[in-house]
Amino acid sequence: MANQDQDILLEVKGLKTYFFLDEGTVKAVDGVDFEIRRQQTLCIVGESGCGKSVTARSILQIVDPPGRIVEGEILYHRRNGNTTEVLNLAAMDPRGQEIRAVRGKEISMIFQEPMTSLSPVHTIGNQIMEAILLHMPVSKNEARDTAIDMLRRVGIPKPESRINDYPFQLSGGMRQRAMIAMALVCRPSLLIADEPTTALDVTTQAQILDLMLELQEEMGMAIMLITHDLGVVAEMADDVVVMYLGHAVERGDVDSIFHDPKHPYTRALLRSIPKVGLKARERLDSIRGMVPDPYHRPAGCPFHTRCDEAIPGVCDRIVPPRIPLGDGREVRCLLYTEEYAGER
Amino acid sequence: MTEARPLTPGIAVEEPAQETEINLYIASQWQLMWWRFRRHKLALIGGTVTLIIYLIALFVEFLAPTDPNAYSVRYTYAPPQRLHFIDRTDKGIRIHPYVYGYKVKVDKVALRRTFVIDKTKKYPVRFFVKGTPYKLWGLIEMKTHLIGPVDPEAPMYLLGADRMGRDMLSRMIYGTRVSMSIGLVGVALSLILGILLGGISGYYGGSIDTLIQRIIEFLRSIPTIPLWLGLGAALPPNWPPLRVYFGITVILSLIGWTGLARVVRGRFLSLREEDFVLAARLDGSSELRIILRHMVPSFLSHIIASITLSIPSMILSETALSFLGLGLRPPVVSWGVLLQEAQNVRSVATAPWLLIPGIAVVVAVLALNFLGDGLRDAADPYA
Amino acid sequence: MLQYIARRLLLMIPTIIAISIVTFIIIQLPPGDYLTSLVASMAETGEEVDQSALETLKARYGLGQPIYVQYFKWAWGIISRGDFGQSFEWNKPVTDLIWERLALTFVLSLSTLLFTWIVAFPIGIYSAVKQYSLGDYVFTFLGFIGLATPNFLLALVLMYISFKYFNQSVGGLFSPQFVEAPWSWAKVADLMKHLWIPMVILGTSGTAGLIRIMRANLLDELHKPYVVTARAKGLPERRLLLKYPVRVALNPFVSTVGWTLPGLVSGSAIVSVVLSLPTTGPLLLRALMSQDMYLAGSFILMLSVLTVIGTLISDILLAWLDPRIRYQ
Amino acid sequence: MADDLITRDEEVLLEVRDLKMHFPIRRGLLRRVIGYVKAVDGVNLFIRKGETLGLVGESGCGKTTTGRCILRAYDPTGGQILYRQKDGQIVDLSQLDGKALKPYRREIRMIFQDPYSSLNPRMTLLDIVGEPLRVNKIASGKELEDRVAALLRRVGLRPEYMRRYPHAFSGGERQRIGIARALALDPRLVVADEAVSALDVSVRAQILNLLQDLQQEFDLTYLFIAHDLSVVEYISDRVAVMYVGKLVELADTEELYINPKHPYTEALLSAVPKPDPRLRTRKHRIVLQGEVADPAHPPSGCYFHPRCPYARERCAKEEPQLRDIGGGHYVACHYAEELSLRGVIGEGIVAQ
Repeated sequence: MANQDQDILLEVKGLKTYFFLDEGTVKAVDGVDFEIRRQQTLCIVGESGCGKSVTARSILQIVDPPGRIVEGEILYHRRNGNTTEVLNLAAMDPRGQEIRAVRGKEISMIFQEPMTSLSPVHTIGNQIMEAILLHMPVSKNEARDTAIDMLRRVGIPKPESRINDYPFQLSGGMRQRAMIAMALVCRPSLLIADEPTTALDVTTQAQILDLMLELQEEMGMAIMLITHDLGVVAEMADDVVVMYLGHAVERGDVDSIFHDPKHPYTRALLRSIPKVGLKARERLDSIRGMVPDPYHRPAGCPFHTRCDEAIPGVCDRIVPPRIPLGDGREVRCLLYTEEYAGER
Repeated sequence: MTEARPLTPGIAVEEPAQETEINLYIASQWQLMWWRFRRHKLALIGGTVTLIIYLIALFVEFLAPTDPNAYSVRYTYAPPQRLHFIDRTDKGIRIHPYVYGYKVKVDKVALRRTFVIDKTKKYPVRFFVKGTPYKLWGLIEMKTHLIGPVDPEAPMYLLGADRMGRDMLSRMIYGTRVSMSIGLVGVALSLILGILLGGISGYYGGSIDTLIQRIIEFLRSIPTIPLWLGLGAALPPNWPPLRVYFGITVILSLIGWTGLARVVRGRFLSLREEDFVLAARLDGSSELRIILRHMVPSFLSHIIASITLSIPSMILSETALSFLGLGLRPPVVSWGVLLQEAQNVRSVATAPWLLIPGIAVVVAVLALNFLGDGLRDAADPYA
Repeated sequence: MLQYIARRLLLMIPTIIAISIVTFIIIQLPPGDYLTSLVASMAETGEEVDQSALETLKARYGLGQPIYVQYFKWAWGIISRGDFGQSFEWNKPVTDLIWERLALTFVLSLSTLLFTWIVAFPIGIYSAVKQYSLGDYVFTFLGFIGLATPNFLLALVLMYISFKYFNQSVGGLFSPQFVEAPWSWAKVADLMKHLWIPMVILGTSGTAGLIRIMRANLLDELHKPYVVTARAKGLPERRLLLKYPVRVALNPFVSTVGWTLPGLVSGSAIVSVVLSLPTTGPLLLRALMSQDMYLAGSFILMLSVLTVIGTLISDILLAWLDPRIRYQ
Repeated sequence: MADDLITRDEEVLLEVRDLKMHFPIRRGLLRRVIGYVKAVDGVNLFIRKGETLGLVGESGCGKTTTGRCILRAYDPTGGQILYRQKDGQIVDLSQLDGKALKPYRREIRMIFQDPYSSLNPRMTLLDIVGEPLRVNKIASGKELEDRVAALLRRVGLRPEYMRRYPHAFSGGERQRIGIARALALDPRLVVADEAVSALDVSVRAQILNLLQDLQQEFDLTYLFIAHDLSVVEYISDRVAVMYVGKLVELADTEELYINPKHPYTEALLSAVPKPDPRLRTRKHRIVLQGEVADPAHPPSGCYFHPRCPYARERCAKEEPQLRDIGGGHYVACHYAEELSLRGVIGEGIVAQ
């Protein structure tokens, strides 16, 4: 097991991030636990409003107010040569020097909309060099060379001249490449990608996903990929966390999530997607109802209102605990407790 | 992925939604706007003050203690009096409103007349007193004033008197009607021009749009005040007051319409691209119906907000023009005309109360701005 | 970029022509002309009218001829000889009267603009970053009052206060001994001493307006994704604020400068009357009142051209600041 | 495509021939036209009664414009839109305007992509769904309410909700409202433009199932426009693929997915991530180089040739026409017969 500990890069324990609004408190993330292993890819999958993006932002403490982390630990295992130092990112001051040293250098992030995520009035070169100059003791010229190298690496043609371009002069795919270049230029040990391909076309998405995998092989960083697309998860993930209304309802390795899903939500989700190459015109199983709105979270298990296997009087009362299933798998469903296993 | 919405009833949620939610679901845009506006405290205050000011403008004749043009040489630059309520006489304490009279003291050194309050003379004041006869709205003959001295001849200058011994309070109240209405009429004029030209520009687009846009750009590139001054000076001095009044509103709205036209055009352009407008077209709705039924309700609220915000600038412009003597002229009474009395520092120094109409301007403009800001924030309750 | 500027310069020409026409129409609007009223007043006082001088003037300006002839004579005079015509009231060429006043107007407006920026910029940023804080409320409220108070009223109040409590009269741009004096360093220093009062008076509403614009612009930008990106890079908050959202919020801010400067110039007209400043305002007013048409027309024309140039400058500034416009 | 397919084949409801939609690009002060965006540039396709034709392509390929031309939301620059009326008569919709179009506005209806902007937030469900009935003078008053109630019930919404405003509903429910509006006039052809792409996965299946049920019940014909190949495969009988304003391939769904004949279709299919980790396609995925061509300045010859791994000299010179290579499989590629391309079958297994 010591070996496995060595492997762990980031541990999220009991994370709760709430938004305090006039209309009430939105529990965007309400108890999420997972680990990210070095050089591996963890996918967080869920529908809109499930809290996956907020989870990602909580790690870097860049949740916009009125949102803030109210509970939990985010343990980052920083490796210094042979020793490993464990830092609790959740306890750091969001504006302090400590967390800023982590941001962009050890953990970096890319976003869904490469157009709006880059400053419209600065060249991409300026924005990439800024990241280099912030974290590395190099001169401006060296930073520029590094930036050009990195742009070439992410497949931008003629990087020497492209470095002076503004984001609006690039196409969507190229912009996302520039974003990736900016995120990886300090060789972080973790790249958080928040729906990096959602705004892109399929063929461009394929290019970007391939690029990420290539760079992962080359640079050895771990990837935390946030997506709603189960296809992308299947292509990219080593480990998967399924989220629903702020809960991590299930986690495990990618193969078991797709081929032996445990949580009723995961199972329903997998059944409800049409698959390419599957015979056409076969009726899909749908999940009934709608995702409840964040102000009116159901009591008990958040999924019970739409769950076909919900036990009346139980699931609508008891918040399911985390139930380990071995092999690093975990599910939050009462059906897997000893008490209610019979109902399954 | 736009599934997350704050409001979700739904076929899956079987339990009846709560009462307040139901209200929210069936609330029309005006209700939603009102709920949103209500949260805006300053806007509420602004709205109330605006309402009061317009009510004053409506009942000027009744509210003003005297005729604004009644003058009295005896009371030139008489300072404001205090309204007293508690009357201590030998017979005991009586509670009734009254003012003290004035005594003239001549400063031998400065050779100046100054007024001092003469405590020996008490003039009783009544509410709903019978005073100078007037015609309310030029129609109903009345004599009752909200407040006034029991003896019509008695001096009552609660806000002081001007150079000709005219009552500032009455003049200010009368000024309210002119100053506030000039904003409304001016805005109404700009609105007609703005909606017409902005609507044409935005709806048809193309070369008409280009032309109208060029005209607007051109009008905006002329500095307003010199333009106003020039046009104001062009109004013949022998015009009757009413015609001058309309002349000034036309001048003001000449610039004012461009702003509104821009708002209308912008709204039209963005609405024309909305899917729900295309949907209405595909439903077979006629162009007129699309505009009136589907588009206008969507920007009416924005227009109202812009109107509210453009009234104050009209008021300020009128005040400035009249102050310079290029706008309204006596005997018309407006806040700007009243401030003209305060043009040189000597008269202000002797009678600082001449500046009081300025306070009225500031309060009115502030109130309208707060109201407009609140309306603008509430204008799009679906954002 | 150069092409952009060239195109904008070319565009100015029709605008200025149109403005000159409008100006000319305005100065022609009042019934009668200066000569008729001059003759009338002279006849009243029993002075003798020099018919030949009158005829020369009439011929020179085409008075009595169709209005477009008069316009062309006027316009041609300006283009060919820089001759703006004769001020009837002062009996001097207009050019002799306007330049110094225009220059002073410009100095006053420019210093007011600087004052406005220096005050509005940091307050606007503060108000946006600390939205809904006590400071924000105070500044917002003051801003509203500043917007609601007409400049001339402020001038009156200030004059009253200084007269009443300091027993000195505020007004003018120079101490009495410098008014007629030729330009010298001492006179410039004296100007600086007097400049600040009209500057503050004129700047109040502009400052209030700019604070609100800056605040609104910045609030729009503060939560944009690119700010989050920069934060995720590990940039310290203050540097991040200045480099990204403030920089982007600057663009719409700059586009208002074009309107601010001419707005100040025309706003100063009224304040100058109250404070009796030797700027364009009082002279323009007087010229308008006495139908001294060439003088009034020249002022309106010059101020309008100034506005057009101001807009041009702000467009160029904006293009320089915003690559999206520059590369279009 | 053969001449006048629609006159020969009774089953064809709509035939689009050489449809063109060019948007002028204007610049400068005088807004002079300096070029055209050829959003749709010679599209040929036909739809049979009762079938679903899927139209796929990447953003900017002209699929939405094609749909809107068929709905006559745009005035096409050129081409014909031949439509078979109920009585068998054939009309060219591209030639009609104003009043003459009105009867067809009832028969050809649209479902929008964005469930938010397509519903006027200031109108109640009754007004939104009832608008087509009202303006076509089909029902009013109590009858209108009854019909709206029936429509709402049919799409799975409670009729009691008809006095509510759209803001009371979630995205999936709003999409149902949009469907009810489209159904209000008993349409024959429904153009669904990305009708499910704005919806969350769990709601998407509900709407797809609903669309299928309604098709059965009302004998509807769908033109289903989408970028998501798995959704298109699921709902369509035949699929058409667009690239830069042109149709590159049109075939029966199974045929197209298993046996694509155009290199672009092959690349598109291989780019779709398959939701099964055991089938990771990365190693044998075709990743296209470069970017989609600019419809204002398309390349010469075959628009796809700069990115096509199989491109030859001829492709840069000669524009391939859409042709039937047998069995109703239309391709616009010079070498369709020679190339052996990979499709997808079964659970996404890559076939050779």
